[in-house]
Amino acid sequence: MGKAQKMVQWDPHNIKEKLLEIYPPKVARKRAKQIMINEALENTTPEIVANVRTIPGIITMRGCTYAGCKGVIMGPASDIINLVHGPIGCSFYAWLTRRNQTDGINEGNENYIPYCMSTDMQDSDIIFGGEKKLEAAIQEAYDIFHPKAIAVFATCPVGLIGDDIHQVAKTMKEKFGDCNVFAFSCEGYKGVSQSAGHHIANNQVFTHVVGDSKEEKTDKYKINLLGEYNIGGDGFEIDRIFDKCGITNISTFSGNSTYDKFASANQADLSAVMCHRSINYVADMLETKYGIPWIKVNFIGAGATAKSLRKIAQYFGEQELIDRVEKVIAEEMPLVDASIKDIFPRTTGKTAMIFVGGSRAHHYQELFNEMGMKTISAGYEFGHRDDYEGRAVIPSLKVDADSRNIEEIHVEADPELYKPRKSPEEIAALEKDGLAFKAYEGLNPDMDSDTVIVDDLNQYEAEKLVELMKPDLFCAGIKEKYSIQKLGVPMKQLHSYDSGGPYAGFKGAVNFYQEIDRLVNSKVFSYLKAPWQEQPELSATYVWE
Amino acid sequence: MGKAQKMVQWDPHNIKEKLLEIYPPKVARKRAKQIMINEALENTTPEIVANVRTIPGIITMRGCTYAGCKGVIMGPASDIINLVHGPIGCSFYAWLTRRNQTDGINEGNENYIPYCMSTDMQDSDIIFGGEKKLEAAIQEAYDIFHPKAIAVFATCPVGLIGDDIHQVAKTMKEKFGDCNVFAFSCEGYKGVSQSAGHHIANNQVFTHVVGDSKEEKTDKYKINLLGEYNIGGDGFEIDRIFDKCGITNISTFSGNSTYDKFASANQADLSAVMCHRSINYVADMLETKYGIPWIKVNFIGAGATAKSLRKIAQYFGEQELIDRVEKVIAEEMPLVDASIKDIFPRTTGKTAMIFVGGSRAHHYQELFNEMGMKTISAGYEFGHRDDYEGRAVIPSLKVDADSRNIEEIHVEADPELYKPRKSPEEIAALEKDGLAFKAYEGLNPDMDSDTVIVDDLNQYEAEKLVELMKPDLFCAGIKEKYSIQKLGVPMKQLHSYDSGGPYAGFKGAVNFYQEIDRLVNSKVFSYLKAPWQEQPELSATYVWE
Amino acid sequence: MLLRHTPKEITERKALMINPAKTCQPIGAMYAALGIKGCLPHSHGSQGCCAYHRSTLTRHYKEPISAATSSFTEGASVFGGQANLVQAIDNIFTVYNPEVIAVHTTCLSETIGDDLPQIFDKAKKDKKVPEGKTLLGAPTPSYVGSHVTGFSNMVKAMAALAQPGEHKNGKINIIPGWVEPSDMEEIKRLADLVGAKTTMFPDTSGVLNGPMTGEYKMFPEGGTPIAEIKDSGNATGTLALGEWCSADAARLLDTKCKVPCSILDMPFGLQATDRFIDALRTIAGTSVPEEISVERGKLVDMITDMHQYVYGKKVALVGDPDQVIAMTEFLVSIDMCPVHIITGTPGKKFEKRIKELTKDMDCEVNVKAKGDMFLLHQWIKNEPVDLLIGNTYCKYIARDEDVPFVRWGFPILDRQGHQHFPTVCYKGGLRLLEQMLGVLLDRKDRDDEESKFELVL
Amino acid sequence: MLLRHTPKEITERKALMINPAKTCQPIGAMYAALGIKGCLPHSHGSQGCCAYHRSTLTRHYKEPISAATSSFTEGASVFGGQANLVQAIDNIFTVYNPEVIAVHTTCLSETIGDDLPQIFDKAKKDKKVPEGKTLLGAPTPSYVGSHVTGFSNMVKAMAALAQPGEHKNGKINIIPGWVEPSDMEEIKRLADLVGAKTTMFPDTSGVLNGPMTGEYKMFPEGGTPIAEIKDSGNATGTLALGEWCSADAARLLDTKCKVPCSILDMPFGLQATDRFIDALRTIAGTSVPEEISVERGKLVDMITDMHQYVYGKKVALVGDPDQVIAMTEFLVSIDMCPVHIITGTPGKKFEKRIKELTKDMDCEVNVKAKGDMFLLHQWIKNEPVDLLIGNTYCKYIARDEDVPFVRWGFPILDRQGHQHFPTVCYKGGLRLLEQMLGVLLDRKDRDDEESKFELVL
Repeated sequence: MGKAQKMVQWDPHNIKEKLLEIYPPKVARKRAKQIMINEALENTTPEIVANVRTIPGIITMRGCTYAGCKGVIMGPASDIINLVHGPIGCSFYAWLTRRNQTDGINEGNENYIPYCMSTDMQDSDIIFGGEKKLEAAIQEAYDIFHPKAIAVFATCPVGLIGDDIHQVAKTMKEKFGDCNVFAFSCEGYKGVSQSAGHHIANNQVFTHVVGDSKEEKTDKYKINLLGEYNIGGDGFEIDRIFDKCGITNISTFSGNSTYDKFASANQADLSAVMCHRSINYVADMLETKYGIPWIKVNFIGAGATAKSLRKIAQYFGEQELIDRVEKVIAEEMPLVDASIKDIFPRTTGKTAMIFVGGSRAHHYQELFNEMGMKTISAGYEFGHRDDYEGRAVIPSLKVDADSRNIEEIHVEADPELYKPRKSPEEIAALEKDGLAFKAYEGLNPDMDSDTVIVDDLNQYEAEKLVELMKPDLFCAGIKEKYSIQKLGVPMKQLHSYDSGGPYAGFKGAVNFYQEIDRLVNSKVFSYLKAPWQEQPELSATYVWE
Repeated sequence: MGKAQKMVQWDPHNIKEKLLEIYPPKVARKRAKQIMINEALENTTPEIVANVRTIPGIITMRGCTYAGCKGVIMGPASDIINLVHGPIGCSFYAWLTRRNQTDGINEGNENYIPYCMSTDMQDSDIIFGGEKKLEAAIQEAYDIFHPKAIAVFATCPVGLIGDDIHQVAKTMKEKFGDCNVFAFSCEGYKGVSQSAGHHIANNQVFTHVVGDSKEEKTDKYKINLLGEYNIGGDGFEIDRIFDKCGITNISTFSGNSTYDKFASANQADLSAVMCHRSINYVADMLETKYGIPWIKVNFIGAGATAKSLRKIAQYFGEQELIDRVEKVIAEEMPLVDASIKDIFPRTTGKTAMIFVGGSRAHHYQELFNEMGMKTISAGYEFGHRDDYEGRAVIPSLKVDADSRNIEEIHVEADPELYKPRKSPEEIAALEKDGLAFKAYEGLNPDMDSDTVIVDDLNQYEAEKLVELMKPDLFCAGIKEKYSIQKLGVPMKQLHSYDSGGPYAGFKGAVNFYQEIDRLVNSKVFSYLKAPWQEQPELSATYVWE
Repeated sequence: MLLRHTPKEITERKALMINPAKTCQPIGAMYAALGIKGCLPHSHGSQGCCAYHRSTLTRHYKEPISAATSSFTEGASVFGGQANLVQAIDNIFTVYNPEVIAVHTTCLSETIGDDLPQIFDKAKKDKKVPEGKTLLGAPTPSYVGSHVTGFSNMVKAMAALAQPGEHKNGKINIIPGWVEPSDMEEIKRLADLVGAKTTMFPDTSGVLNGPMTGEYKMFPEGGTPIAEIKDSGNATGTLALGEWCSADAARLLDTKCKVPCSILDMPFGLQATDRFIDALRTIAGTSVPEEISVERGKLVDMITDMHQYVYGKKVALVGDPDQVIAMTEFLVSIDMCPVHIITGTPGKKFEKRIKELTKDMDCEVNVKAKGDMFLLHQWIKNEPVDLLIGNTYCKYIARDEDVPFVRWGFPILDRQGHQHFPTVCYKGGLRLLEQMLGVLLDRKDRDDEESKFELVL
Repeated sequence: MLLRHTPKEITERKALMINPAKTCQPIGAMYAALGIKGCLPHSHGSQGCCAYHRSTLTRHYKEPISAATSSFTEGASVFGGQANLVQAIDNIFTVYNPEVIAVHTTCLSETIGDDLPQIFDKAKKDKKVPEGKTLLGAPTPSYVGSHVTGFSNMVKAMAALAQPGEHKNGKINIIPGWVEPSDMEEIKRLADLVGAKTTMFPDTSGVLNGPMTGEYKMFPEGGTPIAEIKDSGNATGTLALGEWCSADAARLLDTKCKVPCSILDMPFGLQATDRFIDALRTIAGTSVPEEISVERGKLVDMITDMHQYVYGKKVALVGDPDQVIAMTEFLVSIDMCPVHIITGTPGKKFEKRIKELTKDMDCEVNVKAKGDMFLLHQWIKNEPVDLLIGNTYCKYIARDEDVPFVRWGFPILDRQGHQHFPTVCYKGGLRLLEQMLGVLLDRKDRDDEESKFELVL
């Protein structure tokens, strides 16, 4: 298909118009602010509105706060029992659907990920309250599994009927003694998207788990990897590279995580942030409370991976590590280069659209660039303005009713555990040498001018974009996959990776090149029309042998 | 179904009439002699004509001489390469279709049974002769597999074009030195049924293999088991019982056989004959040439098994063996009795028909009797008169054109190896104590009077018999299975056992009881008519809730 | 072991459900609504519900699933969802222009007590509902029943649209229950062959098993036209397939429109199909064409031919009540032994019916309504089975316990075929039998020792 | 290891065939003859041939297979089989009363030079052939070609019955080739949908996939009536599906009756079916109904949805030439890599065609006509594959080499389904794809390490 579409030309303003024209005025006004043409204006960069309510009735890609909390952040923790307090559905839908891969069992940890646990609330519980049932359920879970920890998640009705899940958790924790029980008020109606759930989850993990580990970590070059979720084994590949480099990943938030890893996060000497959106506040809290500085990294893309490794080495500043990192990069790149050499002629010049998450719509452009593919339109499903425009805008963000409801916890330096890893002078020196701390420039600067950036893209706009801009590939989630493919455009899931992956690190990059090559060059999308649909005329006389 | 049919009454003469009425006179006259009513006539027993040509165009159950030779007798020999000289079909159809089970590999023997080898004769071979190709094929088989022995089988055209397969075999045997090569002139057109093939096969094995073993067998109570083919593992079960009794089965003809077992047959002290039809002449030759007496045994049926074991013990006459046999029977029977107790109430009074082979139509009546089932009609597919009427008639059998073509080999006492196992006095004594040597009474005496005995039953007669006598079960082969079942009567294959078995010995008996219970009592044969076929009238008014 | 922490020892649980064999009402309502022509299902709750239901249905069908949501915020949850729903209705008709919006509630909107009829009135008063368009709504509180209940409630809401008229339309209503698009197609094919004029609702065939053509249609050709649903009040009678899925709607048609009804089992397997076809021909006053008798005969033929391989085999079966009841009858009828039977949906009637169906079987039967797969797994550990039948989640048990497994039910997230090949009626019976034989014989071929390995089965 | 003596090292064989991928002509002739209404096939040779062919067909179909034999004895083999055949014809018409007797020869009767036409004349002269009954005969020497040749020869003998008449009957002859009864049914269904009036011969549907009814009919309802076969000489044209199976008959109709013909591939997979349907509608001058386009679209849909799981998978394929050619095109079209391809039937054309179809595939292809499964197994040992497709005999290789295996072709002796569910055309493509995906994903579920085990595929 590619060929034909490379010729497609469009005027971004015209496209924005077309996207808006069908809407009722009020909707059009609102969406106009979330659809942005990436262009230089007189001495200002264009603003985009993000992290705002989805309009009722508009078919959105977004999920809820519970999904962000239970599904995204806590789902990957293998040895913490996730007990959902609510009607059965919420726990059923989050059951094994997020590809939370773990090898925790290899270190003798339990793996409860294949289990789906719920209080299965009934109408009587709604009427008379569900605390007793929750308590009983926690007890039964404890009696059957004897876990290290039990995490309780609230679904919509819980908040409304006023069950005090935190009190129940507290009571049971004290009762058990050897099992940490804590709860999350992550009712689905809170916030405007999964994003609120990430925040709620991370706050509770930080409050109830971080610092709870007795055992001291003594390895060198200890880091936390924040905002990496090990989808398709991304985290396995990144850890493989860290091990090779001699970097010790103490705690990933939260891919392939365990209770003890969370609990030890305070012992790291650096926080490396992958998904800025879902985790930057944890990075801040780790610094404030324990003195761990953070930098933004990205392991999506071979180049980005090399760059991120170098940043970490630069931070620790020891030649031994710097050399080893260079050696690893030198070892890994030939395979990557060979693969690019193979696929580049077939992929270069093709176009892609990416509408996912809070960072992938940005990170994956690295991989497409390496393949010579251009991302002509992109946007986040639950990003905030700073994810588009960079952290510079954070001070200017106004807190609206929806975000106000999401608890912000304020931490201070821990009397015992606070220990600044670097002196202000050292930090300054590193910054002088180009290592930026707490820095993220966002998506917009990395995209070409006149590309179209859309926040919280919806079903209708997606279809229109594809119709007008005819990309060779569209990237989003499962709900979008088949409506896009029906249009004859291959669709790649960048939430679940369509059961593929890993795509992070060096080997992941190679996997991705091959996968995209398969998608944009397969003949199977050329079979859409039958011969009689291409030549419908009846007149044809048949040619016999 | 059973219930209904138990009331069916018939007059055997009337049935015979009905079976014959459709035939052209000539055919009717011929078939009349092969359909016999089992009744006492004034001071003679009724005669039956058997082992005669099938009438062209009459759909028969029979196969050919090649099938009897390659398929039945030589097929089970695991470490002898069977190379079929002819067009591809004959070897293809005999490929793994006979359930020749073997555990020869456990004693380090090769297993060529899963291999199908053929010279795949082409028209050029028919025109210019196939000897060269046969020679080349034997060479290739030898080069690839290095077998102990290669058996060559002639198919129809070979005889007609005059390939001298025996000369080729002789040449190659001499050339190899370490591989016995011998051939079988078993062209399909010879004889009137598989029976001729059994004879040809056994003659060649006796001539080329028996006595060829260097190693001396020193165990006690050495016997040959002749005419047992290990279908469904029958032989495994019988050997299990022999081992338990301390009886050494040196050589089975030919179930689970190997080259060395055939070669050692001359070292046994007794031949026990299962299938009288296919093997009695081998028993005779073993006696004449090596001095091994033979007795008829039957391991189909728990009672028959016990009886046969006792006969063998009686033959050897040592108390140790006699006691051990009794002990084994005492150990095995409780399971059998328990199973009969379970199924008997459901099977007793049911009726069966059996039309197979040269001995099973007789042997299996033992099992049905144990279940309280009556065999109301039976006959052989390739039996001879002596299989019906007993060996007494053998002298009076006249040799017709078809049997004349089947080589009869005449053996004499072997100068070195002949050694009478018992003195004439001992034999006489044993006979006096009721152990009959070389004795077989045949099928007829064991069947009730007024039952209908049919030789070489054909498709038309089978359908008629079922229609008229409505048995609860019909036993024959794969070709008959589904036409009978279409009539709503369960059909049990007694050639292949429908991939079931073992049915021999004690455990086999239990298997058979359960299998027949399943067949004659399953509800699935009651589903033949749809409700609207049972109540076709349209008038019915529907009864709403 | 994937489920390494499941103990063999069974302890009673009063509060904790582990590895459910059910989900909540709204997804059932959404699936049912997709069986109305030109209908956009709408989830009145927070947007996560809608996202989860769409994702699950999409994974099951590998097809686009369109549905909208009221996107509740905390505010709405406190002050009520009317404003959200009215705005949603306006946006939906403006942007997507469906013929019908089928709204179902959620635990959220039910807990705060939103009243759909009243909100619909408001929307109409505010002129948000264009001429000739239809709104329908079903209350589907997630904390009552299961996804099956939600399906039933939405189908009942369809029946509520029916109007009694002067003259009968001579048609028979068929309420197929929660079966696959391919099953609905098959039921229609057989009804046509019998010569019965029928209205079937819902009907997801053509909606959820659509072709790949290069065009995307949010509203494909399939589905029951709303006019036909409204006309179902004039039918001769209603055949409801499945007590749990279809009875409420049928009885509503009876009470409201005096359309008599009969509740049959879902037509899985020989006998249930016999009863369905026989009912159809009796009501329609037609005679069953030979073609159907032949299809039936082919099923009986395979049953008798292959009986020895299924006879006495122990089966663990989990799924939804109507399906499991029919399947149990089928398994028993071919001499298999369903020994562990679970449905996640509540209902003592279920256990009673299963006990009746299995009473002549000479082995112990474990049966539980409102059960879960954790218990099923424990039962299997205590009494192993030869075959496991259930949805995709069963594959964790199948792998751990090394049990042959046939995927059947909802959801099937990891294999293809269910959307294209029916398992209802006689042809479906052939397919079920083929699949059961396939896994049983594959196991035999895998495990037989060499000396027992069979070419012919 | 079941085939423990098969060495990896490949040595050339000139004279010895091991584990054939073919059998002899007569069984093909017998199968074809069963596709004529009221026909009793007759094997002119010794009775073993007939017994073997009936057994093999019975095991494949689990259905009764009636056929008679001349029961040659040594005498007949020396003095000729005329007496036997004449007597057989007399007995057959008297006892079984078929409409047609279709006689095929054997290596035996061919070697001694029996001449069927002359024997038929004798039988007629002797008044052994009742008024209105038909005799037809095909020479099928077992030492030429393969079972496919025998099928083709018998179909050609049917075509030889055709008479050129004054006026065309406006119908299209379809010669389906050696496909299953279910496939023939499917081809007829599609031809009807296209609106083409057709005569299809042979047609075993209704003959070899019959119902269980409590009655046994030696001559079931199915099969092509002899009158239609005779009338095929007046058709507009002939579509022959498969060069090996059907071309000779089609060309005979052309030369003898001036009925033009076109030789198409068997309609397995997307493209071959496209060509078949397009040819049909062009000749019939009709337009293809939406229903067919939708079926097609469903196949394309599954291909695109599941592409990632078949992409680049290596396949070993063995079967008959026409089937293997079409299947190879299908596999290549969905980005699979058939790397080892064997047919037992001779024909250089086969290797040439396979090479064409696979030329753009970026891996080495082993292909051989007149090959055997011993060689296929050795190829697999030298270059392992992800999937094996072939008849039941392949399961010995599949178990030894632990390769996922889809049964397809003739004979299938150990599984059910092939007689009821078509693999031709679009629906058949869906079934083939479902089955290939099934075994590939079963393998993935079996082998994935726990940390990689996937719920959703």
